[in-house]
Amino acid sequence: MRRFFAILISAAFVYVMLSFITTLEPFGKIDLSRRVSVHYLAKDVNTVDSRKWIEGNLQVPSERRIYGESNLEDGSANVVTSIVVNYRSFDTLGEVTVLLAAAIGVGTILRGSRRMKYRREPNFILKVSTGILLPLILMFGVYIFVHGHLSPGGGFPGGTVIAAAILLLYLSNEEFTLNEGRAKLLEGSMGALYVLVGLIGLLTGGAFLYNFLSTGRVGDLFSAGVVPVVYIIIGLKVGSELSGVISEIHRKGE
Amino acid sequence: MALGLLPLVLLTLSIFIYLVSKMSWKMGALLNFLAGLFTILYVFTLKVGTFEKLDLFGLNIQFEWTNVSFYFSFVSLLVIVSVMLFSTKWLETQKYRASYNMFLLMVTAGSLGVFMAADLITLYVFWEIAVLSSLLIVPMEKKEARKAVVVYAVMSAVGTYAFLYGTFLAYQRYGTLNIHGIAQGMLNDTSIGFKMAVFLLLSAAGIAKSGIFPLHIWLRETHGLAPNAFSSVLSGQFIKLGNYIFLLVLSVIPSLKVFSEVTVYSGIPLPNYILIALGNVSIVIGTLMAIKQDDMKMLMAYSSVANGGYILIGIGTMDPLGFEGGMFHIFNHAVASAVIFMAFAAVIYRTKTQKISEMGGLIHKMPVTFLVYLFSIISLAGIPPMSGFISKWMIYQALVRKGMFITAFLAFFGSIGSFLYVFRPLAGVFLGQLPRKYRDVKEAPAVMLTPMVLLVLISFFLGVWPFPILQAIEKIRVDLDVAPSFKISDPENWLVKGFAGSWNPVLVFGLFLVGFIVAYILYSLFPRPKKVDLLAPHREEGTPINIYTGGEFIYNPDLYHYNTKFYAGFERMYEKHPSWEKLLKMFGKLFHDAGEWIHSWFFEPSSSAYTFWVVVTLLLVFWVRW
Amino acid sequence: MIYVISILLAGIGIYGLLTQKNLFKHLVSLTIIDTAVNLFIIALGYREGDAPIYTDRVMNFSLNFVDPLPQALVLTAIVIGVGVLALGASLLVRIKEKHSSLDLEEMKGVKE
Amino acid sequence: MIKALFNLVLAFFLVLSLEGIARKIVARVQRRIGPPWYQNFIDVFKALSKHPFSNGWVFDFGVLMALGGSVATAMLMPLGSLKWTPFPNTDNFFVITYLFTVGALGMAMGMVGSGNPWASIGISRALTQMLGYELPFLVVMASVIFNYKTASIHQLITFQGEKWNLFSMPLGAIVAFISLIGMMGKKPFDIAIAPAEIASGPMVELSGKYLGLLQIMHDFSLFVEISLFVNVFLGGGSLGWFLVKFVTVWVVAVLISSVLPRFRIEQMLKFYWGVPLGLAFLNALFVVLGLTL
Amino acid sequence: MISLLVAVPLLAAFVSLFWKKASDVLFSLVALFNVIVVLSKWFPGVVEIHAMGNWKPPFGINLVLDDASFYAALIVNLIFLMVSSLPVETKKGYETSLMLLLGATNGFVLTGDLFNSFVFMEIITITAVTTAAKRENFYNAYKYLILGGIAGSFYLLATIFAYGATGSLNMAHIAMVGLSGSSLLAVTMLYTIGLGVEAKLFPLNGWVPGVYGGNEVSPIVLGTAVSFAALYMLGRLFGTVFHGSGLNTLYVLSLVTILTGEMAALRESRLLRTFAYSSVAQAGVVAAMISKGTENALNLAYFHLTNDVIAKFVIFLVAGFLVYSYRDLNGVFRKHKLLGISFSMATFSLVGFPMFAGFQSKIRMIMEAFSTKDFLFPAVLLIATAIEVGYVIRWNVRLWFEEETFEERSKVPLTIGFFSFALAILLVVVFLQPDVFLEGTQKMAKALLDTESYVNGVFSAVKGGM
Repeated sequence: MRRFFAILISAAFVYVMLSFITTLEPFGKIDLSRRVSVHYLAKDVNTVDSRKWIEGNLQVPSERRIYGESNLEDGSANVVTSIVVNYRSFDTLGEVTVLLAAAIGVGTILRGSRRMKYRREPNFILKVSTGILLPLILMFGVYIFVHGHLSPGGGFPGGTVIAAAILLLYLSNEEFTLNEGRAKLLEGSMGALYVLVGLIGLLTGGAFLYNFLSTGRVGDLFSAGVVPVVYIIIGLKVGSELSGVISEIHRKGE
Repeated sequence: MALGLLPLVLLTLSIFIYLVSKMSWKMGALLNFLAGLFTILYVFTLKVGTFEKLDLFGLNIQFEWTNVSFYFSFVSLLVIVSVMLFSTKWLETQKYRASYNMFLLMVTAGSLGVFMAADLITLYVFWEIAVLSSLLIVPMEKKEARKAVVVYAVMSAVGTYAFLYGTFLAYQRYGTLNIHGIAQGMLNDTSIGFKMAVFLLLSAAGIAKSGIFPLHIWLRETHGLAPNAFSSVLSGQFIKLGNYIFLLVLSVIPSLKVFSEVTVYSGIPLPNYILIALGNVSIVIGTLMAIKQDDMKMLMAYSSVANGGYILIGIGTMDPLGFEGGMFHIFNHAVASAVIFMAFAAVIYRTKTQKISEMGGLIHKMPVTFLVYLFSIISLAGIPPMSGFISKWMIYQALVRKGMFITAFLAFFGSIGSFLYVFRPLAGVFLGQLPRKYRDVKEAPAVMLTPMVLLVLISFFLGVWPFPILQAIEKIRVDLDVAPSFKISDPENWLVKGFAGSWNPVLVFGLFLVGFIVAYILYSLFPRPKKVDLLAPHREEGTPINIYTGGEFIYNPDLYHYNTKFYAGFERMYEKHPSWEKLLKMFGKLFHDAGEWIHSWFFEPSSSAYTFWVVVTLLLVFWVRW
Repeated sequence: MIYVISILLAGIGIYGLLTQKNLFKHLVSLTIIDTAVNLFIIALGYREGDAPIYTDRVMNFSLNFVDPLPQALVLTAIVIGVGVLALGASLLVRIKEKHSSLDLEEMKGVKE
Repeated sequence: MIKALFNLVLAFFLVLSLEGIARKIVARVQRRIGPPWYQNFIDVFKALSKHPFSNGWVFDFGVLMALGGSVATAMLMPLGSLKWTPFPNTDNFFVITYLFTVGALGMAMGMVGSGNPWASIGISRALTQMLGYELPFLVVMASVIFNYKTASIHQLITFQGEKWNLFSMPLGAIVAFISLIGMMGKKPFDIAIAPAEIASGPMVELSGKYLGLLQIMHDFSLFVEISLFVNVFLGGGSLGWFLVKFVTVWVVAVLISSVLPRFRIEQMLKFYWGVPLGLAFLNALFVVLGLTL
Repeated sequence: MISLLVAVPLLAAFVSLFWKKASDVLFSLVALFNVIVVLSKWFPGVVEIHAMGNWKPPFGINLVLDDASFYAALIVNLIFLMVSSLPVETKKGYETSLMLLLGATNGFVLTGDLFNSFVFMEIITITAVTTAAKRENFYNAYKYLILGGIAGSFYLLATIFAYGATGSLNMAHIAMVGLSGSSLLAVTMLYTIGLGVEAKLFPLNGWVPGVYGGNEVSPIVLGTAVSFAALYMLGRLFGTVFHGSGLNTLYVLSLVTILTGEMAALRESRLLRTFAYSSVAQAGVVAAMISKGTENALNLAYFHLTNDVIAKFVIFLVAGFLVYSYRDLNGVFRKHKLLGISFSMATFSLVGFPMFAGFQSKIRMIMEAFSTKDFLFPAVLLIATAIEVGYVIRWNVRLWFEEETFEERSKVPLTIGFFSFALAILLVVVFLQPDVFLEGTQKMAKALLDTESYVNGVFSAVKGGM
């Protein structure tokens, strides 16, 4: 009976939502020119007159070359990254904060609970292969967040990969424990650094999270101003944070 | 400014009183008394017709001092001041003396504010102040009162907020809060339904406060369980707030003119009739319930219900006699019930119980208390020569004149019934055999006796020479033009005139004297009696009282005092009466269960249920689209 | 099309939340809903065209890119989802300790 | 004032002798000889002269109050015409009725004050009975007063003129008479002083002059009640004519009561609140509709 | 400058991670700093924005400071200042979360971007859950988490629908373009659900009693600051962005909220939970007033909200202290006169007895409702008040007059006593001089309803705002 009603209700829910999606443009036929993203892509946010554009009496920016051009307003080849870390960097700060909040939550909630036990001894292969894989994984993670502004990827995936490495350590070695003090230190300092970068922007450019470095040539490793820096910070932070969470979940009881 | 200042000053003073009482409660009580005394004198100096607009608290507060305000303030203060004097001694039995003093003064201030308010918001403000302070006094002494006060709070809240709703309803339509303005608006208004709604909503406050039928149930417990001295304020003064509201809606808003289209019978419009009907029901319920109470304070509480009914009927007829009778009855009931409750307080002060069935024969120990009680019940039951008779006489005249026989019948029923219930404490508490456990009870202290005696004397005087107060009321009648030409008091010929025949209170009193003299002469002509010593068994064990009780001699007086189920024969006839109180209690329970249900359906359960509600809300919003 | 699928997914999540007695499954259902929403967002940004990355193959700005903004949003949304997940998991650990079960019927000391 | 005192004297002698006559009548009805008609005078004086017991001051006070109240009431009562009305300004019906209750209250207080449980029981019954008979009576009176727009007795008398209320509103008269019997405390409404059952209730403690005084009080009240009935329902006339009516009412009442058993208290209430009350309201209705014969 | 309101708490939070000892001090300092910053902007009157990274709206994220958001931020930060100066043991180990909460609430109040507000709402939820889990109140916290998660999804969906319809996430942009037809319906409905959870609308408020009743911190913070923020956002979205459409739903829901809340409070036998329910009811009152959508109504709504927040702060402060320091509450106020007096005053203000602030707002609300020919809301409000009288009196009587079982008196921390009493006095002051708040709320309401100047302000405001 309960299930029947559940199905009924979920079905009704689905129905309602379906009736809503008719209000959207059909799938895959979206018109970029009416969305803000078009200017992220065209990298002419500063030049366009937003009011005119909203009122719709403004031409769609003309086709022009971006790749390899230098000192555009945002130099990262990966537009998503440029949005995440530059145009909407504030969201990302919030996002980082969410992670922090969650980590702290996990910490405070799990304070004084028992250690989690594994059933069996980790076997030989796992131990050895960990030794081999660990550096590679770490390097891969670093690569991901260093090249975040050029290719898919970025701080969050990178950090996660690093955390995965830590998890691997935990799995392979019963005795291993992360030095939480250090982890916290790294985490905290990185977060603080992010905010500081923002504040420097505030001081130099008069706006919080202002991109105060030169943007360079699109497609180079050293380009896009603070974007890679921020991504590195985020990478480290996320890495340490998630490792912290992992170790929290494994924590010994005080 | 002097006018509006009075209640505010009293309010601020009350805090000061609190601090003083913290140091010495006697001091505080005395200051309270002095403040009250000062106020009652000050009230006389105020000039009728002074009107004030204060712009306090972001609302414009209007005060107006009319004859009505004077009359009501005077009555209230009379009661309150005597209670204050009473308290200076009685308070020693209390636990929260300082706050008692403070709140008592706040009650005074609030009531004064109510009586001198010219617009309904001001009235509401002070009303709430008075009610709130009373709410905080009631639970001070007895344990059971702590449940009772919640009922009281809710009941009066229902009334008050209905009143507020009516106020704003009127405001929205007539654009004014001033009572006269609203009266004007209602005169010009044509939609009868709207006017009725406003009328009934406004009178709801009065119904709740003066314990008229649908909202009367709080009186029993609240008056019965409140701190003993404060009960006399509650019944003697607080109910008058409700009567004041009735006065406003019935006569300040000229109900006869406003509702002239819906006149029902002998010139009385429908809304008045509704109120009168409620008054009737209250009389019946009050009387019947009072007769069967064993707790003397609760008994008097029900008698307040009945008397509230009288007042409502009297004013409701809007007949000159009825109106004046009702107004006068306000005074009489105030004084009488105040004295009675104070007498009870004195008795409880000595015996520590308020169950009639646990007492008896106290007349041998507290004769003065007995006498004041006796005279005030004579006044309450409406027997000459006390003032209570006059007001009842007027009300009967009015009813008979209007030919409202059912109402008249119920009024008669109430008045005869009042003989029954006022006699029950008299017999059970004061007369009869004195139980052994009270053999060393003493008379109440003089400080307590003084106010009672004074009030009784006033009532007695006004029973013999009612003209001063009658003229005061006549002024009010002229102001509110309720048949202003009609003359009732005729001091020149010492006559009180009804529409049908008149009578001469002085003469009646004279006849009394003659009767007593004749009786006394006869009495003293014949041989002196031998005293039967009713207290003999209290002195040494085993000595009987040599009175004839079906051949028995009394060794143990406790067994020979008839005070439980005094009217058993009559009570048996309505044992299984339907109880409105139970009904309302059931209603409260219903609310509680609804809360329970809401709790267990929406707040208690697991996250699944939450999800369920979220989705259901979405669907509702989607399909209903209010 | 993807819209419909994502919404169906959300419906499944709702269904799970409604029917399951196990708190952990509630958490899972919640993540399903999150995923559905993310999918929906992505779908909202999709169009035939290139990924919004300028490489040596795609050098010029034009209108036939996939809308990058939803992707950025999704990135954030995912991380938030992770946070909620972690917190929920840790809460569950403690609930299991305190009420000795995660099953609504077997939990002790919950009813007030 | 003189008239008032005359009232008292008349009441005293008239009613005492009438009571003696009543005893005679009852005896005859019950096939007995019965005492001489002046027996009651002897009783009263004997009682007064005896050596009494007093149960405390409230006992005395109660007796005084009772006697005083009834005396005061008796002095107010008109005797069938304005000529014989002591206080034309103050013969208001309500005044008289309520004044009348002072006596009752005083008696009740004194008797309960005696501390004897029988007395208390008797009083509680007496008060309940009052609740019974007063209501129909008051309703009838209300309708009468409403009809003549006056509550003063002598005006009522004059308004009746030749057409007595007995004929113009017979229902009312009947009801009032039934109530009158109750007022007089005669059978079947003598539950309050049921001699065999509660040792004649209120009277139980009375001895010597107290008994005497209360008998006198009883006489005065009888006088008031009957003459009230006569005045209101049997029109006016000269003093003699009034006395004739008085005696007839009395005799009829005695005759009726002498053949009836005693009601229990709730039977009594049920009775009064049944037919008489209904009739009283019917009467009131007729009056309102102007259907007086 | 305004960005600091968000940035500094976050910075402090990060720092406190590795500098545990200082965290308490940091919290107090941050709160103080924020209050100073806010005060330095006293009622700007104009719309002042801070474009993040100098990306002008609608492309970048921008914080908006107009009268409305200023007032909200003021209240929020003041509350947090008080919270921060509560005794250490009440918030031991939760300073970081509270700092994050402070930052997030500020961001939520100030932001001019829908998705950004979603992010901050999520932060609020997570930190709130963290605090709610204090004193092993895990199960209720968990339920709150799930419900918050669902609400978050709805909020996000609504945001996305708005994006799909207008191609932007910026409030000003959406307000300017204006949604229409079914898309408007969809967006408003989803937002009603999404915000309804934080704004405690029936029946989305199931979490409230469990969370507020669980420990002493969460009611103080969530019941006052966060609910203020949520209700502010309600006004902002429905007033400014959607031009007051989709309000009927809100009206109906809030009326139901009022009644259900009061009824549930009447049957409740635990102190904290009782007033949790009553805060539900009050939120309903405010929402109902908001849903009228006139300037006057909004003004009164936020006036009432302010009074309620103050009263609730006192109540939860005192109640939290008592509940966790005594086993049996009967007659406990005889031990704590001052606390008792302030508690009673706060509760009376809640009911709206004269001499206290609540009276002013309630009277005015009823008047306003009548003047707009709405006879239903006053009736509901008055009925609710009658019920309220019942339990308020019951609790006061119990806490003052019942026989106390002997427990030795536990010491009252200075700050608790001080704040409770000072705020109680403030309530009286507001009764005597309602303009204290009314002026502010007046400006706030005006700003909330004046879409035109909001849009203009956002699009032509001086960049930065340093």
